[in-house]
Amino acid sequence: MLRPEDYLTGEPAWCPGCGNFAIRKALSQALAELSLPPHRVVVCSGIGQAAKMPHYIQSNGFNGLHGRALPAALGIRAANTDLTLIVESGDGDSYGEGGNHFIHNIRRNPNLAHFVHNNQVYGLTKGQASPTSQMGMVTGTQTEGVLAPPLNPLALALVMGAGFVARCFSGEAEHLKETMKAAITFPGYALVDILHPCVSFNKVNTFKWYRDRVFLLDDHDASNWQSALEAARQWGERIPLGIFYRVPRPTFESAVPALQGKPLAGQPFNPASLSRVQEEFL
Amino acid sequence: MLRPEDYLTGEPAWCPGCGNFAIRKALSQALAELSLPPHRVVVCSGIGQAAKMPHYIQSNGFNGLHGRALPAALGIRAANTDLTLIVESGDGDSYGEGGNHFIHNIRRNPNLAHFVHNNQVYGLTKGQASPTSQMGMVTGTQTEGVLAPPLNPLALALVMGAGFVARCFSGEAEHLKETMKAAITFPGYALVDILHPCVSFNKVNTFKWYRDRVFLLDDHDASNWQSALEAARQWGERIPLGIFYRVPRPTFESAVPALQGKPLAGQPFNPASLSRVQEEFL
Amino acid sequence: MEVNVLIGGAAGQGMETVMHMLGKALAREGYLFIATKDYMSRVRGGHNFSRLRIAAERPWSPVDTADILVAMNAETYRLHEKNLGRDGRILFDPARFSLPEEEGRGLPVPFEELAREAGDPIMANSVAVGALWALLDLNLDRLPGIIEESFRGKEEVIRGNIAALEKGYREAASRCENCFAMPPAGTGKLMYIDGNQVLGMAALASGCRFFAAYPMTPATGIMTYLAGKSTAHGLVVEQAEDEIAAINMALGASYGGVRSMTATSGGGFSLMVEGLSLAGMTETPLVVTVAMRPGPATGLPTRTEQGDLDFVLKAGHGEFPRAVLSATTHEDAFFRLNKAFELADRYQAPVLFLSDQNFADTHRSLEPFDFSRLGHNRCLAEAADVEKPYKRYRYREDGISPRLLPGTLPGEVVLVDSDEHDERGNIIEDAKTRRAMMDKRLKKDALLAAEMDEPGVYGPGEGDYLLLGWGSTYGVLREAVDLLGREGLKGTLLHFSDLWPLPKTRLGDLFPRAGKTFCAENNATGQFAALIRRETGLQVDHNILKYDGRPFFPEEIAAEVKKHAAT
Amino acid sequence: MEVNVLIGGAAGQGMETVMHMLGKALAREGYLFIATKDYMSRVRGGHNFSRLRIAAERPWSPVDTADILVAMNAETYRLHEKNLGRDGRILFDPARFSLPEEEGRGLPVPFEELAREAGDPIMANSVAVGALWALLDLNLDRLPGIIEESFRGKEEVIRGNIAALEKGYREAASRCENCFAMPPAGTGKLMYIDGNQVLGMAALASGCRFFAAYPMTPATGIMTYLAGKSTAHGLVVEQAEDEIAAINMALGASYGGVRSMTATSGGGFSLMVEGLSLAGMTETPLVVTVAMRPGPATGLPTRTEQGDLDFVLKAGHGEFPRAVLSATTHEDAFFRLNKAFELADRYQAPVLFLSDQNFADTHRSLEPFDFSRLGHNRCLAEAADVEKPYKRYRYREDGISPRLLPGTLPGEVVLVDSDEHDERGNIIEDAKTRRAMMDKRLKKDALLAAEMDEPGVYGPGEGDYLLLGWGSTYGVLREAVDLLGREGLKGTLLHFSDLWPLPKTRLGDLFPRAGKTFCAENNATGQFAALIRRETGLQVDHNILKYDGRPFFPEEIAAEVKKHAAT
Ligand SMILES: Cc1ncc(C[n+]2csc(CCOP(=O)(O)OP(=O)(O)O)c2C)c(N)n1
Ligand SMILES: Cc1ncc(C[n+]2csc(CCOP(=O)(O)OP(=O)(O)O)c2C)c(N)n1
Ligand code: SF4
Ligand code: SF4
Ligand SMILES: [Mg+2]
Ligand SMILES: [Mg+2]
Repeated sequence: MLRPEDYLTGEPAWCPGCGNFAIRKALSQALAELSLPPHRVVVCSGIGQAAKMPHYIQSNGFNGLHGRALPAALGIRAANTDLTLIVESGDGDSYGEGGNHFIHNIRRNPNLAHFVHNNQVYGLTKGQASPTSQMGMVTGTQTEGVLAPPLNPLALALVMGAGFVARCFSGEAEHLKETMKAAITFPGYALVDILHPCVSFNKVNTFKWYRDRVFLLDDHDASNWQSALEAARQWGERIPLGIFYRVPRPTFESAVPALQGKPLAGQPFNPASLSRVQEEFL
Repeated sequence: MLRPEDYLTGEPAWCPGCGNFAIRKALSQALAELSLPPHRVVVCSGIGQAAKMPHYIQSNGFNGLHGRALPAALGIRAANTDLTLIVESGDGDSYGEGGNHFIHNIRRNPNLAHFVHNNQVYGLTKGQASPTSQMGMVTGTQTEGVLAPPLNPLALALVMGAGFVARCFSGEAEHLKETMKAAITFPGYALVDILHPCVSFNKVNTFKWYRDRVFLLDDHDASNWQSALEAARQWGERIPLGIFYRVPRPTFESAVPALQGKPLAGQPFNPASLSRVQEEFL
Repeated sequence: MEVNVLIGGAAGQGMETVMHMLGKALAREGYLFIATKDYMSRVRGGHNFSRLRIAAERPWSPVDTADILVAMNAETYRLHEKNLGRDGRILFDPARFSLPEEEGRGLPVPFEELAREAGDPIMANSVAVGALWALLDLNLDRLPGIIEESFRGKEEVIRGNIAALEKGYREAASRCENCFAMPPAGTGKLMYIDGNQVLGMAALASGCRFFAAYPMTPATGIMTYLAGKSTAHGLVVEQAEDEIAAINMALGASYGGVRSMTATSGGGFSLMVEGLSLAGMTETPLVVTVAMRPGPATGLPTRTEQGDLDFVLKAGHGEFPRAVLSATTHEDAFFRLNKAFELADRYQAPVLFLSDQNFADTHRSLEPFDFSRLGHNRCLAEAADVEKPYKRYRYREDGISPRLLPGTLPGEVVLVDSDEHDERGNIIEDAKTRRAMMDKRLKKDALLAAEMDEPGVYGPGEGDYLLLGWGSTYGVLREAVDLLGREGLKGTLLHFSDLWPLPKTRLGDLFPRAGKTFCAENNATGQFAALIRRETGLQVDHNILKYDGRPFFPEEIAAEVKKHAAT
Repeated sequence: MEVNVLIGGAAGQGMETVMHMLGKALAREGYLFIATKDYMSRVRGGHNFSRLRIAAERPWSPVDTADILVAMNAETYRLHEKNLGRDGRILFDPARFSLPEEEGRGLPVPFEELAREAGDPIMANSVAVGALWALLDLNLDRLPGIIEESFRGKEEVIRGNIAALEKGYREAASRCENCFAMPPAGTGKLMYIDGNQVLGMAALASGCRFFAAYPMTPATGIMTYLAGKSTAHGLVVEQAEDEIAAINMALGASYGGVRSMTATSGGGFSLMVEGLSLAGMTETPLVVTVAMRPGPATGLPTRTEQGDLDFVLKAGHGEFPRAVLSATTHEDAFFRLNKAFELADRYQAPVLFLSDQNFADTHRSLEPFDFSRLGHNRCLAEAADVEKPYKRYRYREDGISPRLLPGTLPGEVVLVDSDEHDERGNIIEDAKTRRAMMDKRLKKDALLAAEMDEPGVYGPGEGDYLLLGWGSTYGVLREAVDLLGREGLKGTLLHFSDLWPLPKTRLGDLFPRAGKTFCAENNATGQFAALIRRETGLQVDHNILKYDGRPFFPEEIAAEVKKHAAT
C-alpha cells in the first residue's frame, strides 16, 4: 500500500501560499487512493510553475517544452497504452502557447487526465496576463488592463467534444482529489481546470476572491451537454465547481488499429522478417 | 464606379469545377457593391488553394505562411486602421495549422472579415484530412478513415466570443455575396465559413452533397447567442446557412489606446524629439 | 545503348498513371531505368513532365535530351521539342494540337478518339502508353496485368483500359517498326520505387512504430507510404495539427519506448527546431527527415534544392550533438535511414536525414534490398543491470547514460527534463552540474564523428580535378565524371552521404592531391563548401551552383569543370 | 579606487527594491558604477544576488571580489564570504543567522527589528539600504526622495520606509565610520538603466510603432518597457498567443507601414524562424531581438550564454540575406539597435539583434544619450516617383525594389508573397524568374556587408596576443586586457558588434601581426571562432569558453591568456 507521502519528492520552488501546493497534495492522495505505483504513472508537463510538477511527484516524468505537453503526451500514449498518463500544466501553457494542441487533442480523445492549474496569470514569467486573465487586470505588459475577454476553457472543451469536463478550486481539497480520481479513471481525455491563487502576481483573483465565489454544483446531470455548457459558462459572482460533463466516447486508443494489441513499447522486432514488404514494388 | 470584373486579376490555378471560383466571384461582387477601391483593401492569406486568392483579386495582398494569416492581419490592422482587411484562408490553414491564432484573434476582435473556404480537405497537398473532414473519410494518410470528430468552427467561434458568425455555400452565390458584404462592414471580427466542393479530393462532400443538405435559415434571431449556437451545431441531413450571430462588441482597434488617432502608418517622426523619455532614468 | 523518353501534359491528365504503368512494366521486364518528375504546385492544368531513361547499364541520372516525346498537350511540344534528337519521334494527339508544317518527327495517334472507341475518352493516357510501348518495340503481354492490378475488381474499367492500350499499340506499331532499339533487359523482376517509398520502407523496416507529421510537399510521400502500412504492421501514423505537434508527439513516443520519426520540408522543419533542441536536451532518440525544396518561405513547393544544409546543421537554440545524414542513391538511402535510427538509439540524440524533392520523386528500377543488413539495436539498459536508484542522466565515461523505458522497472522512474538537470533529471541551476551535463552531452560529438562514413570515391582518387558533392546529386555528378572522362579529363568525385559530424579523412587525403577542386550544390551560396572550410580550412576553388528549383544535368557540371579545370 | 558590494538574499526579499534605491541614488550623485544580477528561475526563495561596483573610472565589468557583503540570508554569507576581502564588512541581521565565532568582519544590524520599529518588518530591505549607505559614508539626503517617487501617493509607506532607512543608517554609521573610501563622484546626474531598458528605449526612439512578443526571460524587460510607453507614445504593444503569432504580427505591421520589432529568447526564437524566412522572401523589414540564455530547450532561463550565434546566422529555411548585430555596451547598443531598424528599412530585410541575459540585466550609471544621432529613414518610395504599374519586386540594379505602403497610391496595389514570385508579387514557377529573384535578393548581402562596422580595437593593435570577442563580453574583455597590461602582457582586444555579414578588414590586418590569438565566448563550442574560420580561413589559436550560465570575470580571461600567450 502506498501512502500519499510516497508520491511526494523534491522541494517545490513555489512561493509560500501558492495554490500549487494544495494541487500537488491532492494529486498525491489521488494516486495513492487509486493505488497506482509510481513506475506505472507518467506525469507530462510543459513549462511554468504548474509544469514543474514532474519534479515534485514521484512518478515517471516528461517535462517538455512550454505549451507542448499534450502532443508529447499523445506520443507517450501511442508508445505505451499501459501507463497512466497525467498532463500537468498552467493556463498559459495549455490555453496560450499550447492552444492548438488543446483543441485538437480533445478531438483525438486520448486517454489522459489534463490538469490545468489555472491561476489566471503567467506565474513563472512574473505576472503577465494569461488567456484566462480577467478583463481590466493591469500587469507590466497589459498596462491599460487586459483588453480581451478571457478564454473559457471548459466551454471550449465542451464545444470541441470533450467527454469529461470539470472545474475545481485548490481550496476545495477533497473535491479536487475526488475529481482528479474521476478524471484519471475516465476513459478518454478528461479536463480539470483547477482555479488556484497566485499569491505573487494575481492580486485580483485571490484565494478569498475564489473562496467567496465558488460553490459545489449539486443536482447536476453530468450527462446533459446543454446544462454542462451552462455550468461551464457561469462565471462572476458565483462560480460553480464540479464535474460538468462525463460522457465517454471512443478514444484515440480504441480507434487506432495499431493500438489494439499489447503496448508498442518493448515489442521484439527483426527487420529481416519484413523483407516481403518489397513485393508490392515488384 | 468599379465593376466586379475590375477586381479580377490573374489566372486561377484551381481545378475546373472547384468551388473557389464561385467564392472569388462573390468576393469581387461584394467589393464592387461596397465601392471599395482596390488600393484601400488588403487581402491577407496563408497557404493553400483558398489562400491563393490575393493573386486573383485586384487589391493589396499579403500572402504569408500556412496557418499564419490572422496574426499577419492583426499587425496590418495595427499599422493602418484605414484599410479594409479581408483574410482568405482554407480549413486546414485556419483551423489546423492556424488553430491557435483562430481562437485568440476571436478574443482580440480585430475589425476584419475572415473567409474560410471550407472544403473539408487539404486541397493543395492533395487530399489529406483537414480538421473539418468527416469521420470515416478515407484518404492517403487516413487509411482507416478519419478517426476524430470534425471541428465545428462556428460553434467554436461562438464560444470564443465572436460577434459575427455565418455559414455559406459556394453554390448559393447571392447569399454568399451578401454575407460577405455584411461581414466586411461588420465592426469587428467576422467569420464566414464557406462550404465548397473540392472536386479533386473530396469525394464525400460533393457539390450535390452540399446542395442536397443546405438551406437558408430564416426567421432566425441573430442576436440570440443560444439559437446561434444551435444553428451552428446543426450538421448532417440538414445544414443551415445564414448569419447565425451578429452582435458587435468592443474591437481591438477601439480598445487599444494607440489606435485612437490617425493610422500609425506614415506618421512623421523625429527621434530627437523623444529625448525626454530618458528623464525617468535620471 | 539507351532510350530517353519525355512525357508531358497538364496536371490532371493522368500522367501519374502513365508513369506508373510504364515503370511497373519496365521493371518487371528487368530494365534498368530512372524516371524523374517535374511538376507544378497545382492539381489541374499547368505543365508537368516526366523523364524516363532506359539504359543497358544503370543510368545514374536523367539527361536533358530525348528520343521520344509523348506530348499530351501543345506545351510539351513547344517547350521540349528542342531536346528531341533529329531521329526522334513525337507521339501526340492530332485532335489536341497540330505540329508545324516543317516538323518531320511527328507520329500522330488520336489518343482521345481511340479511347472513346474503347469506352471513355479519359482513357487517352492508356492509349498513349500503348503507343509508346509499340515504339519501344516491347511485348504487349506485360501491360494488361498491371492494369488489372491497378483497378482490381472494376472489370469494366479494366476491359476498357486494356482495349485502349491495344488500340494505341496497334496504331503506333503500324507506323514505326523498329524505330528504337531498346537496350537489353536484365533477367529478374526489379522493383519500381521512388525515393519517398524507399525512405518509408526503411523506416518501417527499421522498426519505426510511431510516425507523426503534417503534410508537406515533397515529404508527404513518406507519410502516405507508412500510413498504408500502419494497420498491417502495427505502427501509429498520426497526422498532427501542425509540425510543432508532430515533433513533440514523436519525442513523446520515443520517450515512451518506440522508435519514432517525423518528416517534413523546410518550412515545417522551421517549426520543429524548438523540438529538436528538446531532443538534444532530454537526450531522446529521434529521426527527422527533411525533404528540401526551394525556399525561403513557401518558395517553390514542388521543386528541388539543397538550401537547408546550413540551417539543419545549426537548427535549434543552444548547443547539442546531432548527426546529419543524407540521401544519395536509393540503395544507400535505404540503409542510411536505418543507420539514422541506429545512431539515434545508440547515442540518444536527434538524427537529421536530408532528402530533397529530386530524391523523393525519382523512381528507379532496383533489385530488392537485403533486409538482413538492417539493424535494430535499441541500446536500452537491461533492467537487471541498472544501478539503483535509476538515474536517467547518470554520468558515465562515454557520456551515454543508461536508458530505461518508463514502466519497465518497478520502483524506478524515468524523468526527462527540458531544463538543465541533474543525473535524476531534476531541475538544477548550479554552475557545476550545468558544466558537467553540457560536457556529458557534448561528448557524443566525438562518438558520432567516429560513426560517420567517409565520402564515396568515384574515380582514380586524383586527376585534373576533384569534384565534391553531397546528397541527391550523386548520380548526376557520377555521370558528369564519366562524361568528362570520355572527353579526356580525368578526375575524381568525392561524394558525401554522412554530413555531420563532417568526415574529414578522405578530404584530407584527396584535396592536396587534386588539381582544381569543385563543389557542386543545388543552392545559391555554396553551403557545403563553406562547411568544409569551417571544419578543415580547405578552400574549394570553384562552386558550381544551381538554384532555380531544377536538378543538375551531367552536361552542366561537365561544362563548368571543363571551363575551370584547364586553367 | 573602487568599492565592490555584493548583496544577496532569497527571491521575494525585496532585492529588486534595494538595488533600485541604491542604483538610483548613486546615479543621481554622479557615481560611475555597474550592477549585475544573478538570480534563479523562481519567484520566492532560493538564492539571488547582485554585484555593485563603484569606481573612479568607468568600471567595465563587475569583479568577483567584494568589500561589503549585504547578507539578507545565511546562504549569502556561506556562498560569498570567500569573495570578501580581509578588511571587508558583512552587513547582516543577527536575528536571521549568526556568523561563526572566528568571523571578525561582521557588522550586525537588526534589519527586521528596526523595520518593525519603523512600522512593518517587510521594510527590512530599507533598513539594509540605510545601513549600506552609512558604510559607504554617503549623505542620507538623496534616499528619501527616491522612496517618495517609488511610493508616490502612499504617505504612510513613504514615512515608514524613510524611518527604516534612517534607523539602518544610524545603526551602521555608529559602528563603522570611514570604513570605506568612496571613489569621487562625477558632477551631473546620471541615468540608472539596464540593458533591456536601453533596448526598449532605442526601439521607441527609432520610431518602432508595433511590438509583439510572448513573454520570455531574459527578453521580457524590453516588452515591459515598451508597454509602459504605448499609450503616451502611440505604439501598439501586443502580447501574442505564441511566438509564431508574434513574428507574423510584426511582419504584418511592417507591411502595413510601421517599424516593428519582436523580442524573445532562444526557445521563442526557434518558433520564429519560419517567420524569419518569410521576412526574407517577402523582403519585409523586421527587427528581431534575441536575448540569449543557456540552452538547449528550457535550459537555464535566468542565466546567460552566447550559444545561439550559429543558429541565428543560419536560422530559417532557404537562403536569404540578413544582418546580425549585437549588444556590447549600453551606449553602443542604444545606437546599434537604431542601426538595426535603419538597415531593415533600407534593405528590406530582417535584422537580428543579439543580446543576452548578461547584457539585459546589467544596470549602469550613464550619461543621457544624444538622441539627435538616431536615424529614422524609412526609405520608402515616393508615390510621385513610382513607375507605373507599381511592382513591389521591380528589378533594380542594386536589388532594392521601390517599397510603397499599401493604401498610399490610388490605383496601385502592393502584393507580397511567400511563394517565389515575379516583380508584381505573383506566384511563379519558371526557372528564369526564380533565378532572377534569388539574385535580386542575394545582392543585399554585399550591400549589408558594406554597412557593417569593423570591430572595435582596444590596445595597441599588436602585442603578445590578440583577443577576439563579440557581444556583451566587451567590458570584461577590456578589463582583462587592462589586467594583463598591468602584469606586463601587452595585447589587443578586437571586439565585434556587427557580426554578419562578418566585417573582415581589421581581422585581416591584425591577425597576422598578432602573437597568439584567442577568442572568448560564453558558449561551449567556440561558434564565433568557427565563423571566422569559415569566412576568412583564419584559425584562432585558443578558444576561451564558459558555458555554465555565468558571465566571465576579467581574471578568468587573463589567466587563460597568460597560460597560452607565453608559450
Ligand atoms: C517557447 C517559450 N516561450 C516562452 C517561455 C517562457 N515561459 C515560461 S512559463 C511561461 C508562462 C507560464 O504561465 P502558465 O502556463 O500560466 O504557468 P504558471 O507559471 O502560471 O503556473 C512562459 C511565458 C518559454 N519557456 N518557452
Ligand atoms: C508550415 C507548413 N506546413 C505545411 C505546408 C503544406 N501545405 C500547404 S497548403 C496545406 C493545406 C491546405 O489545406 P487548406 O488550408 O484546407 O486549403 P485548401 O488547399 O484545401 O484550399 C498544407 C498542409 C506548408 N505550406 N507550410
Ligand atoms: S508566482 Fe504565483 S503561481 Fe508561481 S509559485 Fe508563486 S504564487 Fe505560485
Ligand atoms: S484541389 Fe480541390 S480545392 Fe484545390 S483547386 Fe482543385 S478542386 Fe479546388
Ligand atoms: Mg498560470
Ligand atoms: Mg481545404
